[in-house]
Amino acid sequence: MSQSYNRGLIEDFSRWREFEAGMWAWIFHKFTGWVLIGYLFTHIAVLSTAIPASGAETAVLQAGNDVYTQTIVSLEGLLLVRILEVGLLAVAVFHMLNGARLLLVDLGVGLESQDKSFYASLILTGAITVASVPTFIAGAF
Amino acid sequence: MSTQIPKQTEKADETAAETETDAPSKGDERRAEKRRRADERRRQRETEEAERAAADENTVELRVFRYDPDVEGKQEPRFDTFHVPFTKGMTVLDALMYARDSYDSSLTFRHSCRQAVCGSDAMFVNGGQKLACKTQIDELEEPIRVEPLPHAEVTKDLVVDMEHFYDQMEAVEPYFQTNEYPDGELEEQRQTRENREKIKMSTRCIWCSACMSSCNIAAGDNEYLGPAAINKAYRFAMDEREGEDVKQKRLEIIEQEHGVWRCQTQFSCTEVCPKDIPLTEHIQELKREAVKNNLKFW
Amino acid sequence: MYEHDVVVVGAGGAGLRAAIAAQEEGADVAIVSKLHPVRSHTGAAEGGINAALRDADSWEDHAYDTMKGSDYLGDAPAVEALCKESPEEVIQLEHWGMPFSREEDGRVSQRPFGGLSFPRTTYAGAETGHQMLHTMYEQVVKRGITVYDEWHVMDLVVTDEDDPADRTCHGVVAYDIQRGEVDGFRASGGVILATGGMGQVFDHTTNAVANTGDGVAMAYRAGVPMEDMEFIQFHPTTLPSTGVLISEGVRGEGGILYNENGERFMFEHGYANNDGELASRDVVSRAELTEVNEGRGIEDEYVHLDMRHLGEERILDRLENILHLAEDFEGADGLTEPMPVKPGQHYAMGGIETNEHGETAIAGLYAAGECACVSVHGGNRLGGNALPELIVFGKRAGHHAAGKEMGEAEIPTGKRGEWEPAEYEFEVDVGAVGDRGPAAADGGAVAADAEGLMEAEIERARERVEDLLTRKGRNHAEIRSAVQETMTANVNVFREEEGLKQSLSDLREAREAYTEVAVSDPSRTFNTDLIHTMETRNVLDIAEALAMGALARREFRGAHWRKERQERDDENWLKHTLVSWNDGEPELWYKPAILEGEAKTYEPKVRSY
Amino acid sequence: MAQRYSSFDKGGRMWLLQRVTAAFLLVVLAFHFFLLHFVHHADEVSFLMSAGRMETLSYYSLMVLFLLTATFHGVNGVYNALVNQGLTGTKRTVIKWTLVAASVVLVLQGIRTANAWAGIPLY
Ligand SMILES: Cc1cc2nc3c(=O)[nH]c(=O)nc-3n(C[C@H](O)[C@H](O)[C@H](O)COP(=O)(O)OP(=O)(O)OC[C@H]3O[C@@H](n4cnc5c(N)ncnc54)[C@H](O)[C@@H]3O)c2cc1C
Ligand code: HEM
Ligand code: SF4
Ligand code: F3S
Ligand code: FES
Repeated sequence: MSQSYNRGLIEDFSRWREFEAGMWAWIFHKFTGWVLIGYLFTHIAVLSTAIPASGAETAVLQAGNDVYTQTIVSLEGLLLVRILEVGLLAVAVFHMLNGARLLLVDLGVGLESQDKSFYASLILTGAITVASVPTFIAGAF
Repeated sequence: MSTQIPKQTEKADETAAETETDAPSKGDERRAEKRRRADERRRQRETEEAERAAADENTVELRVFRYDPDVEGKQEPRFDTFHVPFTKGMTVLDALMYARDSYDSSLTFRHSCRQAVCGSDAMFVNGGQKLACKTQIDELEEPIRVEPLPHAEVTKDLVVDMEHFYDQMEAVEPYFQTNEYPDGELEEQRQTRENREKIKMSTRCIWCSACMSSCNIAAGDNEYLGPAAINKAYRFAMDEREGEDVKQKRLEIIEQEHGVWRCQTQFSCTEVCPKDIPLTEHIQELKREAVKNNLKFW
Repeated sequence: MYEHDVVVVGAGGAGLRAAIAAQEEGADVAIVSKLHPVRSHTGAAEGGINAALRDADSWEDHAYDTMKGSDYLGDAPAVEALCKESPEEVIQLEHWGMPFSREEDGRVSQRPFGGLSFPRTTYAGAETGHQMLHTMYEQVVKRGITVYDEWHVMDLVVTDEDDPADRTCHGVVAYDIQRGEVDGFRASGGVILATGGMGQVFDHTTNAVANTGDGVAMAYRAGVPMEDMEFIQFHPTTLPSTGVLISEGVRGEGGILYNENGERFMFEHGYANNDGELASRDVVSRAELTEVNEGRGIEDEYVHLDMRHLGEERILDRLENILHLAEDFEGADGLTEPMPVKPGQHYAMGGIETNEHGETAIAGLYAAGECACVSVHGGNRLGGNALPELIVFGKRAGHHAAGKEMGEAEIPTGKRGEWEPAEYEFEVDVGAVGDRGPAAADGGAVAADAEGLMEAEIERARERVEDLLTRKGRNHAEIRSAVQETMTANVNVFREEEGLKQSLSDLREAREAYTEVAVSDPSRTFNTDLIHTMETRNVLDIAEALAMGALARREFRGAHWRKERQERDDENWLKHTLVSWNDGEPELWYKPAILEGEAKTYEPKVRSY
Repeated sequence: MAQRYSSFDKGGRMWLLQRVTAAFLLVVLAFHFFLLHFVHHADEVSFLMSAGRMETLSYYSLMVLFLLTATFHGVNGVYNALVNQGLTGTKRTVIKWTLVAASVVLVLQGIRTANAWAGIPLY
């Protein structure tokens, strides 16, 4: 493995000062990707409650008293879950936008403005997240 | 003033104290004494420098990484402070040379051409990979911190071991290969202006290793060819004088396990390259070239 | 100890070409270099490589231009070899993939250069040297030639017969910079010196910090004469703080030189009423220095080169790289302010005396490239003639050392041909200080065979390193700057009797100081303090020979200008200066320039363009 | 040429697949979010609504494909990230197969869930 001498905490930390756009983008993309795959597993786990639910009576289903609907409703009733969902949206939106940026980079499009497109992804992510807060929080109180 | 000094002295005292408790050998004592004196000298020098600095407004403060596996008192990495009189047009390399020639002749760094063609003096200046000779002092924030290239083994002070970088550069068969030469005795191979233009930037690499040092992937995977070597491969793969079969071979080289696919388009290589080589662009073009080439046979 | 057939010292253009050539001849070659090959200063060359490639051109024309440019101090057999072989060598480079600039039809481009009667300077953008160096290193990698990089060669291993002509070179001793060990490289076929320029003799130079003329000094101490050392080319427009070259192109496009009072001195002070800024390099350099010396320099150091009036568009179009150079290395913006410039040492025409096969006076010792003096440049080098010299004579030396049959050389080396002693009496002592100590080419006395000689020399080198590391004394840096200062003040573009004498006595002082030199860094790892200290000794030896030659030559020829006699004196001075070390007692002597070539005899003519 | 076929480096194929799935996911994930958070609100979700959608074949197949691509893309992404950090040897083989196993479980479970909604008795 690569070697480097310990240059003390402050010195190490200062390396981050000159992290360029591309590197931040890489780190964020990594982070968001991991969150997304992690979520995919939980998501499917939660959704699988639909399997026992499908055995329920039609009336129960209609009343929304089945396991699946109950689970979802109780989860969605928690403010924390709602907030996490906003977070998830932010993560997903960033990963999508930056992913689109990376696809363009792979096609050799806009390499000179790679830093600008990264900043644009960040700003757009922020805007979309903020704009969707009302929809996401609706009904939580 | 330098923050390391008190710490260093403490250290020396500590060792001295230690040796006292467990029956000091004469050698230990002598060494401790020597170290103490060396510290003393350095402190004195730094005070003098600081005074000079105070007297003359126009100095720059340099904090330089020091390490030497062979010299007692330098085995533990530390930073030394130098105050160098500023002159217009001064580069980081000029400042280092001044510090070496006037204050401490053991200050070690590679340098030769002083004009950004030999690639000896890539270092980590204020948190970025820079060629010291091509970096103007007045564009930097003070104090200027100078460290050896990250992600490489430090040999001494600002000198890092370049062997690994050279190995990677040489791993891509970095030499021209072709099967056909023109017939006439004094006949050159023809090359279009467009083609020469296409490879022009890639031929400017001076092997400084700044890109390699800045790439996180290269830091994590020692076998990754790295941006400079891939760029070298690009220089040949895109040279139309080499012919199709050789190009196939070139693509196989760059497609290997630790080749182009490792690149995560971090762009930091492109950002730091002192020769402005569009490294990421070249790497990406090779990836596409490889995919295209393989799709043909699908 | 390492053993090879051929050991090449230096990995610039000349060294790499020599190694490839020797390998082509089947020899086991090793390159020993204090820098990694791609760090060599050949990489700094911008302009191009002269070669008569086109039908309308001929090697004879190239030879004629070169002879004229040399102010008739070139040796015709060498000049003709250069011009005849450079076309095939350039094509060879092209076949090795060197990315030359191209014409519309796909052939390599050539451009006009000063002093050439045909546009025959083949180039690769403004980075010809870089491309050439890298292309050749690629070939070295391809061939798997062994490279010992970051090994500083300290001295040659040479037997110690009284007459240098009887001596033999068996190898070199070198210091491994990384590991701090001394070891030997034995060469059964030959040692080829290709250590490049000696710009560090002056304090302001376009040369690299590593260009300390080591090879020249080593050969000199071993008994090989140094030839034409006084001929140093100065470039008029280099950046003051770094010595980075600002190409002649700026003046070519219409750039103007101003002094502190804003006067266009080339005209206003009558240095060159016709050509102004475009007068030849030496004229402009002298004009600039006169301005500074008479108090009209800026900060008493430099003058201004102004190109702002050319307009941003034209500057960006034709001189863009100049903008970058001024910005990166001087912090000056050429678009909004004038650029500071001053003359700087650029090239050494002289060096180790060799014949056209690269052989020196000592058997088994060769030299090629800027450290050698074949001589093709004579009193003045034409732009674009150094790079072909590297490949042509690098190749020749490599072939010869590897045993290729090349016939009798026409240029005699050492005192084998016609020669005459100098009549000049030096007032100051020159040469080794105090008791002469063991001769440089000692060791022969203690060992009968090459093996034993190598061992003895390695041991001596170890002791020397040990001594430098452990003793107490002065730092070499002061001594080196003392040398550089006096050389720049007195042996610069202006050379007057008094100044030259002054330089010799200053050098004497520096030599004496050097006897007390010590290295303060005790480290065994990458001890650059030690390397620089050893280099400073070489700088001293060279500076002295240079000043001696300059003092004795009372005429104005090529780059050598003397106040006492400001014209060429063919009657008395159509001859090469040689300085022999003689185990510590330098001797100055002369040998005639060879003007009879194969094509014709080059009759000295007035050098005017 | 058969040789060339087999020498199509795995790295290259995976790299390409990662991009292709990304392009696909870009569209489908946007659609997914839009449908389930903006058209229908999260707190209104119920089994029957989901079932209603799943019963259409095109929606069902889109979702299964979504699951497959997302799993591949995500797991391959994680694997790449680890490999880039210098994962080698046995460790690498172990992790690789663990990831493959996890993906299989994830995909099976997902399909079972989808089937539950779609009323396909295969769960
Ligand atoms: C700025 C500039 C521009 C130029 N432009 C042109 C041009 O356009 N056209 C042209 O024809 N010429 C040009 N020249 C001149 C030409 O570039 C040089 O003369 C030539 O490159 C010298 O090559 P070399 O191989 O002799 O030495 P270098 O390339 O200097 O190589 C010397 C080698 O010797 C090694 N070495 C030195 N000392 C030791 C030691 N003690 N032990 C071990 N190794 C040692 C070094 O490591 C190095 O590898 C230019 C020169 C300069 C400075
Ligand atoms: C919505 C559209 C998406 C796009 C455009 C997209 C794009 C990309 C791209 C291009 C990469 C490769 C980065 C590289 O190798 O340099 C990547 C990596 C990754 N993606 Fe996605 N992605 C998307 C959705 C998803 C989803 C839904 C998941 C989760 C299941 C996910 C998980 C990951 C992971 C884990 C990585 C690896 C990150 C790393 O390098 O550590 N992505 N994505
Ligand atoms: S590509 Fe650029 S940064 Fe990398 S080694 Fe070459 S010159 Fe240096
Ligand atoms: S920094 Fe590294 S990841 Fe790729 S774009 Fe450059 S090689
Ligand atoms: S000293 Fe040569 S690149 Fe900086």
